[in-house]
Amino acid sequence: TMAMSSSPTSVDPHYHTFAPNETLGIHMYDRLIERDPLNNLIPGLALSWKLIDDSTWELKLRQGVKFHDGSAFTAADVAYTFARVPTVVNSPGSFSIYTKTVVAMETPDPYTVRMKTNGIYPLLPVDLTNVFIIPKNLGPNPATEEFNSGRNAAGTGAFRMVSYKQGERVELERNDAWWGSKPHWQHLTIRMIPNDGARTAALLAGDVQLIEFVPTADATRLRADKRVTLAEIASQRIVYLWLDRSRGGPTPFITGPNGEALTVNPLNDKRVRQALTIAINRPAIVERVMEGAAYAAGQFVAPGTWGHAPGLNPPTSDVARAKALLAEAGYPNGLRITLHGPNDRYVNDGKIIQAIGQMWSRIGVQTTVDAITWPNYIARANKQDFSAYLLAWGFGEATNPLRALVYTFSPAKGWGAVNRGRYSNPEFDGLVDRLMVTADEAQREKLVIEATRIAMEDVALIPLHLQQNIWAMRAGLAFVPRADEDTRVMDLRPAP
Amino acid sequence: MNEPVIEPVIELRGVSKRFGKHLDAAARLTRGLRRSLGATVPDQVVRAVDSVDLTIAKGEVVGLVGESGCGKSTIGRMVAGIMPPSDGQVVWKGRDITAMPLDAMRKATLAVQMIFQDPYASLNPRMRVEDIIGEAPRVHGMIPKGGGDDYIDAQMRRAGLDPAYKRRYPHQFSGGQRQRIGIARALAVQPEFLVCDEAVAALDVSIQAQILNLFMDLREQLDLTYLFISHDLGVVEHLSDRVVIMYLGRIVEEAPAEEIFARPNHPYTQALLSEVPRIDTRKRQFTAIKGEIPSPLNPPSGCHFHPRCPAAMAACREQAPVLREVAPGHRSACHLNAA
Amino acid sequence: MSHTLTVEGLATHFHTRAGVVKAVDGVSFHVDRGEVLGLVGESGSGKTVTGFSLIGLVEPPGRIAAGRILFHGQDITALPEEELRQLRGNRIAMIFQDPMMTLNPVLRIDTQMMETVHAHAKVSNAEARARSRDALGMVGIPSPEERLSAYPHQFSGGMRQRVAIAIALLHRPELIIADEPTTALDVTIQAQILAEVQKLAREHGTALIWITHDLSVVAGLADRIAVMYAGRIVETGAVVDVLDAPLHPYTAGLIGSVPSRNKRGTRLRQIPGMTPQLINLPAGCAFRTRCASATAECEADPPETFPAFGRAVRCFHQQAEAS
Amino acid sequence: MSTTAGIAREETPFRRFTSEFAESPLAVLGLVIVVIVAVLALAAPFITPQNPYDLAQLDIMDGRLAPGSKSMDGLVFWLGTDDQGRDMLSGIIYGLRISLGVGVGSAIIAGVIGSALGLAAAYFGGKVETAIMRLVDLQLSFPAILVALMILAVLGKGVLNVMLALVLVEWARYARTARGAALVERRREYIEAAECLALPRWRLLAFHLLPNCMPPLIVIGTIQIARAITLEATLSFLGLGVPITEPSLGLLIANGYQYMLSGKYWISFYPGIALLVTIIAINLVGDQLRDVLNPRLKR
Amino acid sequence: MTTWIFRRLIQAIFVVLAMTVIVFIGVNVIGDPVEILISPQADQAERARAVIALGLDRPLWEQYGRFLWNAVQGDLGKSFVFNEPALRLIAQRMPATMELAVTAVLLSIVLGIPLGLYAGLRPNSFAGRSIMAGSIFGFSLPSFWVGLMLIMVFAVQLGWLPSTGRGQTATLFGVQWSFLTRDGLAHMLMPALNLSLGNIALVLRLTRAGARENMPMDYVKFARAKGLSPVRVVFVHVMKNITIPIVTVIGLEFGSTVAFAVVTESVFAWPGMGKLIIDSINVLDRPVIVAYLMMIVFLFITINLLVDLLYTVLDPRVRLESRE
Ligand SMILES: Nc1ncnc2c1ncn2[C@@H]1O[C@H](COP(=O)(O)OP(=O)(O)OP(=O)(O)O)[C@@H](O)[C@H]1O
Ligand SMILES: Nc1ncnc2c1ncn2[C@@H]1O[C@H](COP(=O)(O)OP(=O)(O)OP(=O)(O)O)[C@@H](O)[C@H]1O
Ligand SMILES: [Mg+2]
Ligand SMILES: [Mg+2]
Repeated sequence: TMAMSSSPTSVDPHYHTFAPNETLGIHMYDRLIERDPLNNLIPGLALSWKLIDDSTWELKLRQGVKFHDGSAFTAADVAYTFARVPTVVNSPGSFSIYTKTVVAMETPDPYTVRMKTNGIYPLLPVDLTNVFIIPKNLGPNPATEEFNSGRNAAGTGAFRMVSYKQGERVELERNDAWWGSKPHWQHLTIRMIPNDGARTAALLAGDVQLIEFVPTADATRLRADKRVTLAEIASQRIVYLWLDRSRGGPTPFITGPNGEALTVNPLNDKRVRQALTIAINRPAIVERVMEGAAYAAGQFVAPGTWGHAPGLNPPTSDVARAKALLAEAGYPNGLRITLHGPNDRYVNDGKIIQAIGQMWSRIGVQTTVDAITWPNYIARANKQDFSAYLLAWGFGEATNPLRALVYTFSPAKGWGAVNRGRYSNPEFDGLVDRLMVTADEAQREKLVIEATRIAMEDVALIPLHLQQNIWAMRAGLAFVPRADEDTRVMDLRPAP
Repeated sequence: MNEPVIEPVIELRGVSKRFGKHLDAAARLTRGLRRSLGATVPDQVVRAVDSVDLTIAKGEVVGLVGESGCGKSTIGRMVAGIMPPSDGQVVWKGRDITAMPLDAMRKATLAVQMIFQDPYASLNPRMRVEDIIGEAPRVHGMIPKGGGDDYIDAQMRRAGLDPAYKRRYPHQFSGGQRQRIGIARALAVQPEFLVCDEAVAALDVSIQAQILNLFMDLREQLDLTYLFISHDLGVVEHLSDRVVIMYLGRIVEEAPAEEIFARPNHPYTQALLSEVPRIDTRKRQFTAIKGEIPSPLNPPSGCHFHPRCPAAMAACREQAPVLREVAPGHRSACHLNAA
Repeated sequence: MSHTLTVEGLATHFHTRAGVVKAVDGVSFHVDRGEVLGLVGESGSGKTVTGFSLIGLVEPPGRIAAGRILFHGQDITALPEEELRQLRGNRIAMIFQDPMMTLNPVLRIDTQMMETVHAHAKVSNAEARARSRDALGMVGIPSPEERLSAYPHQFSGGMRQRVAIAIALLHRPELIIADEPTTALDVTIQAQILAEVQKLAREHGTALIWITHDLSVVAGLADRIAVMYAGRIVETGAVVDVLDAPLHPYTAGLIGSVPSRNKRGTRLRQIPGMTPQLINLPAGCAFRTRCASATAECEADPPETFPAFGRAVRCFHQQAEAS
Repeated sequence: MSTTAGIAREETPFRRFTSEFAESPLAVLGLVIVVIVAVLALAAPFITPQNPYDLAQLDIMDGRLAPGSKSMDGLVFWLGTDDQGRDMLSGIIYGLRISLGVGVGSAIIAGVIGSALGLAAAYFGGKVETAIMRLVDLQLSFPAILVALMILAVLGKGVLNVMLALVLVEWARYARTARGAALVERRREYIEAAECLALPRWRLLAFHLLPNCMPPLIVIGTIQIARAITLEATLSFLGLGVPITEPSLGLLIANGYQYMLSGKYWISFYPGIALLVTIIAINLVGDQLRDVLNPRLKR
Repeated sequence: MTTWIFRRLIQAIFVVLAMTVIVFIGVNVIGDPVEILISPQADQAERARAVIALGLDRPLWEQYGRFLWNAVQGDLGKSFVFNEPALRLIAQRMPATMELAVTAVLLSIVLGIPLGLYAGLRPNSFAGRSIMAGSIFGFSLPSFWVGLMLIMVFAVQLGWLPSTGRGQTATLFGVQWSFLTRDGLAHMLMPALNLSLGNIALVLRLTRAGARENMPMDYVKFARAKGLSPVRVVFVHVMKNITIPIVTVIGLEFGSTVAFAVVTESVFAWPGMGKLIIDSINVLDRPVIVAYLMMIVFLFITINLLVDLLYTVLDPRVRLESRE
């Protein structure tokens, strides 16, 4: 038995791009390309993939794989899956974002697939790590409800579904015909226990063997508890602050030190942004707020990861220099600012912004902290309602945040989609444009590092830390923690 | 015995009062539905008072007698101007109260005061006696705001209360004393007319006599007119010049007091008088009028009394008798008189 | 000579926060078979408490402080609760003042009647029902069979009081204590009930204690009368004697203040002052503060005197014969 | 029931009420606690060692210190600190201020609005009554917590919003109670007497009807204060409610709840105790008020 | 009776209309469901597609009209999140909540009435006073706090009871119930107790007040004067009168209990409607919110109906104007 932190919304693997659905999905379905715990691509249902020309990827498929319903896995199933993804009705978050770059598909033989993209698209293999393959004999337009009821719930995965109780539990049975190494567990029950305390309590009480998303407050204690073991790893989720750059004139939540209105947006002044970022004592946040379960960040990816810019360390906090920078920018008496953030979304989100509030106050920026529930928060954030606000971004590889977060907001291109601060820097955009048409890995890493430097030096946003992912299990078990936040029971085994 | 013709102070002309339940949309809907299905649905209307004519002359004491629920209090309230009639007119010194301008209406309301049955419920428990008595004179400018202590003392003394008690609250008085406070409160606005609704029913016999005496004294001192409502025939007989007998919302008989006790005309009056226990009749045989008092929601047809009347005839069932003079100043509503 | 009920020196006191309320303080009287005793007095004089004392239903903070209650020679005050319970409703019944309150509003009439039958007799349900129906018929309720399955609220006050009387009659009690059962009723209805009660005493020989403040009712109904004032019986005697020739000034005042005893339109004779508070009442005649003939002597308790056969008075200044 | 003629001391209803109230030592204790709590809450800025709402005075480096520890600049945290380095003692006193303020404030506003509508409904009857009472029914047919959840989801957090939500949730109870009481009182003869004396309507409503409808309103008032405080705590616990930098007792508990399992009990234990004591004290007072002011329990 | 049903119906329609309008406007004000549901990786085109798929591109009044039209035909829409009919989702979750709420109410009756009766009959005894003092705790303790404490003590420290979840279930009438299995009952004990605590106190106090009010009444004394045994007086005469207000209040509180299950369910991870609604509010899953609230309204109306019917059984004075 394991406990998840939030409930999947469906068993349909293509219904909703939602992490809990993925967690459930990886136990029942396989993808063409999988990720290893450190997010490197490894063979899944595809044994190999390569570019055969600028716009065509060729994948060689694994042979002898069987679906739960007994049918054999072939290239036709891949084609069927790709055809089905965009047709899922009412999907609130469609998987077509991963499939739509594939404009055509050929299946020269049952174990080869050729995917054609529109121009060069180096990220296709990464996209493929998101798409679960379903068998073609589900027929045209299989309904989402039929997956939930179990009738359509046939994948190639390590477990087959026995029953699904929405919001409560999923019962799974080991698929002994699975191609991967045989999971240790014959039966798997996934329970949904969204309440953090309850989840921990369930583990302590022995009701479940594994829990994900251990709250940082409990982690400290659990580390000391003999009944349980923890598994931890740095994640690829960066927590950062946006600063409003969408306005030339005054921004709504910043006023002068005595509450007087300003005529300009001080955040457009790089010195102000620098002051704000160096005012933050990241190690203190990591140690006190996150209780050690995070890594202070000065860029998007952790050291040692592809795309990490060497030497771009977390800014060290320096109250004096921050004050000086503010004065230099024309605000010797500081500013007043309201820092917004959600209170129910990210690990310790409310606490982080309070801590930042303390730190900013020390450099003369009197900070009011306002934490809002997520729905309201995100809707307002999308409308650029705030001046300074906290968000987090999980990504699979280093180019992603550059393209999605920092690139100029451009709906037509589909880039900068979540650039809520509306940062825009042509020099940076140029680099990313080049990056996206470069296939050579080394060249690409260089471009990534350069772009990252530009963004960080210009304080496009204020990176705070990378979260640490923590799992806890009963003593005597071992689990492989993953950077991508997925929980795979296949990786849970008795400790050697 | 002819009353000298003097001006009537108050006149009820064809006055009726109906109480109905307010029908909400749903209730109207069902009623409509039932009616459309052909069912007869009676309206839930109580005819508490049904076309009553009554004239009270200045200085007169009129006793109003009847059984529980027959509409005595309702008449009293309409006379006192705290309940508008559904039909008919209440005429105060020749002018219809409801048609008066506001100012005159207030004067008329003040001129008719009411003494209530329950000495406990009729005084606001959260006010001091001096405020209970003094509030209205102050509001109506008879005495200065915040002043007029002498006036209040005088009212209390007149009602037989020690003014030393004026800073007390009602719960600190006995029933008889409270009734006196109520009287003082009414007298403080200098009324001409008092409606006494069962004013002594709740009091002990010995205290009752004190209050009745007070009423009689006041009548002499202040030239008051009374409508004296009671179910105690002994009290009514002692006090009233004229007696009006009601049964189920209608006046069945009215006559000068001596006349009615000597020669009751209506069968109901006769039954009533014969059943009253009297201290002078010893070890008597009680007999009873058959039947219960019918519900005013659904009164019998014709003469309301016919189901209980020993002399009921066919006509009584169909037609309501009208009040007819059977002797000078003595009117009765019975078909027997027509025959 | 054995009376149905003999009460000797009964005292019932309530121990309240404010002090001891001597609601009944040394009361003695008796009733015989078929006799109607009228117990008269003003509000708060202790009539109801006397009634409850007789059937052992005085509730805390009250308790019987002294005296004996002999029912056929047996002292009720000494009986254990269970035996007392078997007397109640069986050989001694009580009818209460307010007919609207005495019946349980949520139980049907038959339930309330049959449970009384079952409480004292081991009979079948059908038998209990039959008895209940007969009792209802006896008090003049039309179509008793149908009325049995009605609820109290479907009855008028007079009918409810008759149901209460019927319940009292179920076991043909030897003694009925009726606590102002007609006070809340209309004249015509009162007459109906009085008629039935009279018949009962006459036909079954039931002894009746009729509690009331209305002298006129007692005059018509009772054989003997006992006048209560402030927890004591100040005067007893045959109705005719007491009403025509009261010996106690209070009795005289009471009779004098009845309107029909006065000439129409004249001032009534009134007793000055107010009924006394029973809390911490000083010794002596409680009436002396209102009494015209009171003297210093009255500060002592007046003893009971027996000026004539069957009469008893507690007063130092008995009124002259005839008024 | 029977009356006193010879009492020398002037016995006002208020005096009678206080002496009856004082009969229960438990209720008096409750009242004393309520008073102390109220004084603490009012005087909070003058007595707390720290202003827990001023971020500049907090230091996360002082976070989660056990009771009795010293801060870096020498301040002693008698009840420890929370994760933000907030002195729990100061936090609790300020939290009381918010909780009590929200509770009392919303109860008073709801009480005034509700009683006014209830009285009007009872006195005027007819269409006015139907309209008001339908609204009351509508309000009461939704569970309070859901209504509050929805309102706060729409309005967002904030002390004023919480109060608004509580007022919206609570007014109907007052209206119903006030109407019930007024319907009874309106039939009393002293009201008829006042009408007979041609007193103006407003006077009748304000000086005759209202004061006599107060007892049940006071009783539900105290109970609603307690309910409001609990509800606010629950809302804050569910993440809607007051802003995180100005925690009420409920939010303090909710914050500390995460640390329950890690042994840092004080973060939620002490605010919990404070909340408990306050609510119990208010309820004790309300209980006794209910008994003292209930006419039906009077002999 | 007919009048009464009409009245209820009219009222229900008004409530439902008012409620749906509020929800539509409210959800619109709070935010945009698509923003919450959609994958963070999605681009603008995908976002626009989702908005159209969910019909959120139409003006609000049109969405509302469409909803009403469908609702009249019995279709409350599909959940944005789960892509299943909202009603079915709720129906799936309802048994869990219902059994929890019903158990809680039963607990409150079973514990509340005897205790309250005792305290009412012996108001001045030590035990009576203690019961009353204890009952203050019942409604003073915020339920989330009690829930946590229960888990801390009984599950974590003592390990007697399972901490969270619903445990084993068994099927009856095609629905899964926990109360049919031992394991299920063990899981249910704490949450039910937690949920019922306030109600126990309430029932207890009502019973006590009822006993205190009824005992001095004339009819009780008359019953004793009839020679009835004290047991019959208390358990037949007094109890039946006390039951009336208790039934009303329990009826009214049942709705609140169902609603308050929100808190208990989130503490105990009980997979009922409460959690569903909180989640739905969080992600602005409008069809589910509307369907849930409709369900609650329906529940309230049904309960009111039952209470009224019970009333006529218990209190003959209320006869639904049937005798005309
Ligand atoms: N406000 C009211 N609403 C509805 N019905 C009323 C109202 N007031 C009086 N009635 C009804 O009108 C009828 C007459 O009532 P009223 O009070 O005048 O009788 P009454 O003769 O004074 O009786 P009682 O001797 O009992 O005081 C009764 O049936 C009563 O139920
Ligand atoms: N439970 C009690 N506690 C304290 N005093 C009581 C109690 N019951 C009765 N009394 C007091 O005992 C006295 C006698 O009361 P009782 O009811 O016997 O009077 P009563 O003659 O029946 O009067 P009424 O004519 O009003 O019925 C009263 O002064 C009353 O206040
Ligand atoms: Mg009347
Ligand atoms: Mg009595």
